[in-house]
Amino acid sequence: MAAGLLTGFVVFVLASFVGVEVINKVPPTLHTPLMSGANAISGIAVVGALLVAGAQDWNITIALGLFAVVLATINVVGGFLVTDRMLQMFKKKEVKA
Amino acid sequence: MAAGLLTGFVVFVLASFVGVEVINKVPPTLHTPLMSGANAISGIAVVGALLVAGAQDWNITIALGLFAVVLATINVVGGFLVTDRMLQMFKKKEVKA
Amino acid sequence: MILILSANTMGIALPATEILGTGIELAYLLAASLFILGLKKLGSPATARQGNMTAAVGMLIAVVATLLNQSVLNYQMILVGIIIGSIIGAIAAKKVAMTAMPQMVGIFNGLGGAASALVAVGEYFRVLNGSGAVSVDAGITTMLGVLIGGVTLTGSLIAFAKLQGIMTGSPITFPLQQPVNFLLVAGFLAGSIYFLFTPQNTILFLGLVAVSLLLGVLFVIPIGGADMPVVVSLLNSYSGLAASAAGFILMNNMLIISGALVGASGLILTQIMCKAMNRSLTNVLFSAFGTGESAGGAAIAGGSTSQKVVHRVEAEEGAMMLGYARSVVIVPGYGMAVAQAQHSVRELTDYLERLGVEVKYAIHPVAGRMPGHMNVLLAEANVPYTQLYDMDDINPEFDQTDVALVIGANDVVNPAARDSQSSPIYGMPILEVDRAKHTIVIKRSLSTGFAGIDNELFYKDKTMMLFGSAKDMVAQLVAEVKQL
Amino acid sequence: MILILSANTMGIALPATEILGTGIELAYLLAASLFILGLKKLGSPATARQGNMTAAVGMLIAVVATLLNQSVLNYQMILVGIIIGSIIGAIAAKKVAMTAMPQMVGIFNGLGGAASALVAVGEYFRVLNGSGAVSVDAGITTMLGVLIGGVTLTGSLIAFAKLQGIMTGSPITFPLQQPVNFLLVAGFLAGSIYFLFTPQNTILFLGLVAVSLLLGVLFVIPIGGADMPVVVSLLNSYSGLAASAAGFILMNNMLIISGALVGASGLILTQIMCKAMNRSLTNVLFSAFGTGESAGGAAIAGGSTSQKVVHRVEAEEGAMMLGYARSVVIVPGYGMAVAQAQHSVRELTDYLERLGVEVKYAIHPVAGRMPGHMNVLLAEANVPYTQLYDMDDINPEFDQTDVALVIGANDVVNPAARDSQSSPIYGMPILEVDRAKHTIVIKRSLSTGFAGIDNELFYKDKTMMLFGSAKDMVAQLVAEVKQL
Ligand SMILES: NC(=O)c1ccc[n+]([C@@H]2O[C@H](COP(=O)([O-])OP(=O)(O)OC[C@H]3O[C@@H](n4cnc5c(N)ncnc54)[C@H](OP(=O)(O)O)[C@@H]3O)[C@@H](O)[C@H]2O)c1
Ligand SMILES: NC(=O)c1ccc[n+]([C@@H]2O[C@H](COP(=O)([O-])OP(=O)(O)OC[C@H]3O[C@@H](n4cnc5c(N)ncnc54)[C@H](OP(=O)(O)O)[C@@H]3O)[C@@H](O)[C@H]2O)c1
Repeated sequence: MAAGLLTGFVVFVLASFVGVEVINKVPPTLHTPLMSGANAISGIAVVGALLVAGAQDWNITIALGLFAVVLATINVVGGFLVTDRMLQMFKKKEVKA
Repeated sequence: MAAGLLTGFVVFVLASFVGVEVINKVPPTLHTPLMSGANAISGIAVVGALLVAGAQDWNITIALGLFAVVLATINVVGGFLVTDRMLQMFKKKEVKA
Repeated sequence: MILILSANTMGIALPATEILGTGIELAYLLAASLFILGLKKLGSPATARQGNMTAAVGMLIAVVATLLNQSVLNYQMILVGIIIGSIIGAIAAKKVAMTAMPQMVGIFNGLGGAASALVAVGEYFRVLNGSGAVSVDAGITTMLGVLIGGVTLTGSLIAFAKLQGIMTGSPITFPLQQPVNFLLVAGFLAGSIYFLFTPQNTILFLGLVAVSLLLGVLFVIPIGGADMPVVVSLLNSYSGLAASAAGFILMNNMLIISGALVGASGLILTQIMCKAMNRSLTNVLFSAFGTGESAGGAAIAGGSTSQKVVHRVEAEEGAMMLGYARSVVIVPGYGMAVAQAQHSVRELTDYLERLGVEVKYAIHPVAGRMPGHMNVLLAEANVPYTQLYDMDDINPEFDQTDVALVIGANDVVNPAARDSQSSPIYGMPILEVDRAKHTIVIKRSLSTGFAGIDNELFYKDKTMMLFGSAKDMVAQLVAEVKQL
Repeated sequence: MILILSANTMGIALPATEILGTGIELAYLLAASLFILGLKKLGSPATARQGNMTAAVGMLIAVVATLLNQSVLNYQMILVGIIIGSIIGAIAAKKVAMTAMPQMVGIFNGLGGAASALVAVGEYFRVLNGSGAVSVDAGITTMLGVLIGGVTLTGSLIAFAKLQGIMTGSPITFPLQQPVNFLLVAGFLAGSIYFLFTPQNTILFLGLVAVSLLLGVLFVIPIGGADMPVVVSLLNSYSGLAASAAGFILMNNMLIISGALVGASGLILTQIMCKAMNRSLTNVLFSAFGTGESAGGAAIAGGSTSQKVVHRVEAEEGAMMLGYARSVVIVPGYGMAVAQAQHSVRELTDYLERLGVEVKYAIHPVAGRMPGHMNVLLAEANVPYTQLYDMDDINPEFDQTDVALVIGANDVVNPAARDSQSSPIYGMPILEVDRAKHTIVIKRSLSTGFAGIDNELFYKDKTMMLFGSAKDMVAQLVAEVKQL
């Protein structure tokens, strides 16, 4: 296995530990926002898409890449906005409580 | 900065996050054992020592390496044993409580 | 790493590139850290919104950093793509109704998965048309990306269709289903292994893509519509893993990290839901259980209820009971969500409190169709969350409660879960409304909830049924209570 | 990574090596994960011991994996080294008294730091004698390793000496101290930068090593003996960082991870201690504060107490008060640790309980000299931890407490921290024993605790002083209580 892949794996494991620790602390009240927030983060695939769509010349890869960019962006923008919409309510409530 | 160093840094940051998350959950009762336990783990430098002391031929590096091995091993073995000694008491107590 | 990638794409890594590359890498690390901090802040209502912002900023940084990468050239096209995506996303986010959250998350999920899959495919073709030499590592990661991404895409779409009611909520099963699925999986594995040795074989590659898409469909159709939230959250974690896979393909640490974070969160939420329903994940996925309101419900209800007596009550009498009670506990459920009754409920609470009634809300972890579903809705209706009580806090109080008002909840208040070993939901913790002096249940009929099982509660002497849609009934209650 | 390292050492990486290397890397990852899990388990008394084992196993795996590495050849020597180290470590661990924990951790710490520093130095010479070309990266990481490792080593040794009483606990200051330190730091930085361009310059290198060792000494001597626990815990985190630095030098992820873990834990514990003493870390490090019992104590005490009246009490009367009380709260402090009185205290508790007295222990977070110090000692004496109460839980109860028995505690029960703005410890949360109906204080004199400030409590009407070493006095109390 190439060294790069190995380190990637190390990073993956560590990140998973962080994820578990952090998420386990989130109270039920916030599970729905958490779900959609995390979903928005998963739109990080947009970075991959950009890299693939990046090259100048025009070929199948670029086409696929661009399509990926669109889809991922929807996921990111939509995800964060909708999460914010939900949380806005919580905020309101707080002010009033 | 070399790619290797960069990834090393990434790993470092992630590990720190994990550390903070995990340690913050430890109750005061266990702070002393935690302190010595963590100290034992810091003896991991023994690995570095082994790698440096490894080479066959005999030179200053090897000498330093071997010395490092001894010191680190003291740290590791002593650390874990003393922690266990402390925790043994807690165990005992539990059985009785 | 970017360095490696740009090396891939351009054959060389100039020293200039190296410095820039380092900068980009650090930006990525910053972005990843912001994601982590954001998720941490999502942990408390006070900081949650800020946390979401934090994560969004991280995303922005990541995108900008990527655009600075040497190997990214045709900005025009890309910007167009980003703009289109942003507009669609923004509109969708504004339009969606709070009750449609599960679908929404589901569809977004699918898109994320699709993107990851496309990245895998695209990268495959790039390497193929470029050097042409696909290393084993690359082959493996590519296959992973295609599989996870593909399954996430089609699986999410089906989940969406079921939740949206575009297709029947009841499990779709066909003879030899399991064997077929098994064969497909086995086939995919065999194919991928073969592919590793003949990476030039485009047909095979596309075939494998198709199979993974098909797997996504077959994976979700046998699952009941009511279990979709679990599926969505599971697919959510898949979409994370898909992103990680893409990260492995491109040797990009930030993709790997973010993916892992999402993967973890998805898995944990799935666990929580399963635990709250007291079912194993395997049971949810493979037992064609939750048949959704529509199907099983009526049937059973029709069958078993005929003999037993039900105490009906009208809004007027109900209002009396509520108005003259000392303590009222409101138990909202999926029905309240469907009927969008949360605002009227809030109103009812206000009037009752004016009459000096002490009103509390009892929130079951899996009431509704997503974890924390009720909290979101009541928050929308401005109910202060100091009034919301978790199951464990409120259950002991039911003994001293004069009236428990159940609004469109069913399974989460079904005593069978506590009393009858035989019940499929036996062992699932419930809100013990039957302990209250009186219980008023608002629902349209005697039909069942998503678990599709009848509810003894409706036939108890202390229970009064107020039949009708939650919205109308609560509105009527409000009107009546005003009179008092 | 190992691959890279073995490449360094042997010039080439054979495919065979590669497979083995992968195995080793995975073993390392496993080890790191075990460390994390171990630390997690250390979080609850029930699993703590198991957690320590887990971490130890991780360490074993890491060591074995390393020994399998191609580049490790002269086993004989290494094994000898390991055996010697193990023996010394084991003996030390068996012999040390529970009260000497801070020193113990301190000295182990130093050794760890020393090892990391030696690794840095050794690697430097290897590269020098080998290719001779020291890259900038390597230079930086080497310097980091030397600096952190060196400071950790000498700093810990001084801390040890102070805690062990080998050298005076009171801060050692000399004119122009800060400027001198500053110059040294600046010098080190300048030197390191110069070194990056002339890495062959061995003299300079050794000079820098010497400076970092010196810095460690100068860093700790101005700090009061009583603040050593804070220093130890800070150095603990340094030793972690040192390990990480070594990891960067050898490109070994596991070293980096483990180091980061230790670094984090050390920092957090330091923060906790500072907060509990309500002092900033900078204040602890640079204000030559805590003068330790010996020095400041007596002086101040002598000065201020002469006028005021102190109510003395003998063991007999004290025993009466305790025996006939309904509720007694025992407040242990550093004095109990020094006197090793925990076992007698436990005995006293037993007899009192036999007389139907309700006995609780009030544990202040920074009572003693390490966080959780009292918990460990009382655990050693088999006090069930259900009897131990945190500050916040017990403080409200003092009003209903008949007798508060303070055993060798001082600062943590000093009302000044609550009442007099002027006091150096003002704002530090305390155990409010002066709220109890009666307070009995066991200590040898009126001298002060580590904060070196006088304690109003001793002069209150409700307070009775039982002068003498904790061990003897408690023993006497036991004898008397037996009579009742
Ligand atoms: N929260 C989650 O994360 C999650 C995820 C997956 C599954 N689930 C499951 O979903 C269920 C949630 O329990 P629940 O009690 O909240 O809901 P439920 O058991 O599904 O019952 C909902 C009830 O609301 C009534 N209803 C539907 N529309 C209505 C309307 N317009 N007005 C008034 N009533 C209406 C229905 O009865 P009528 O048809 O007679 O009106 C139905 O019996 C649990 O079984 C849980 O395991 C939850
Ligand atoms: N726990 C931590 O992590 C930590 C770390 C750093 C600093 N500190 C500091 O340490 C202090 C701890 O407070 P504390 O009240 O536990 O201890 P303290 O304030 O240091 O007082 C200890 C008292 O015990 C008495 N004593 C000493 N030897 C004795 C013996 N053999 N028999 C009976 N009495 C004896 C001494 O008075 P006599 O000489 O008159 O007997 C002394 O006044 C706090 O100020 C805290 O900030 C704690």
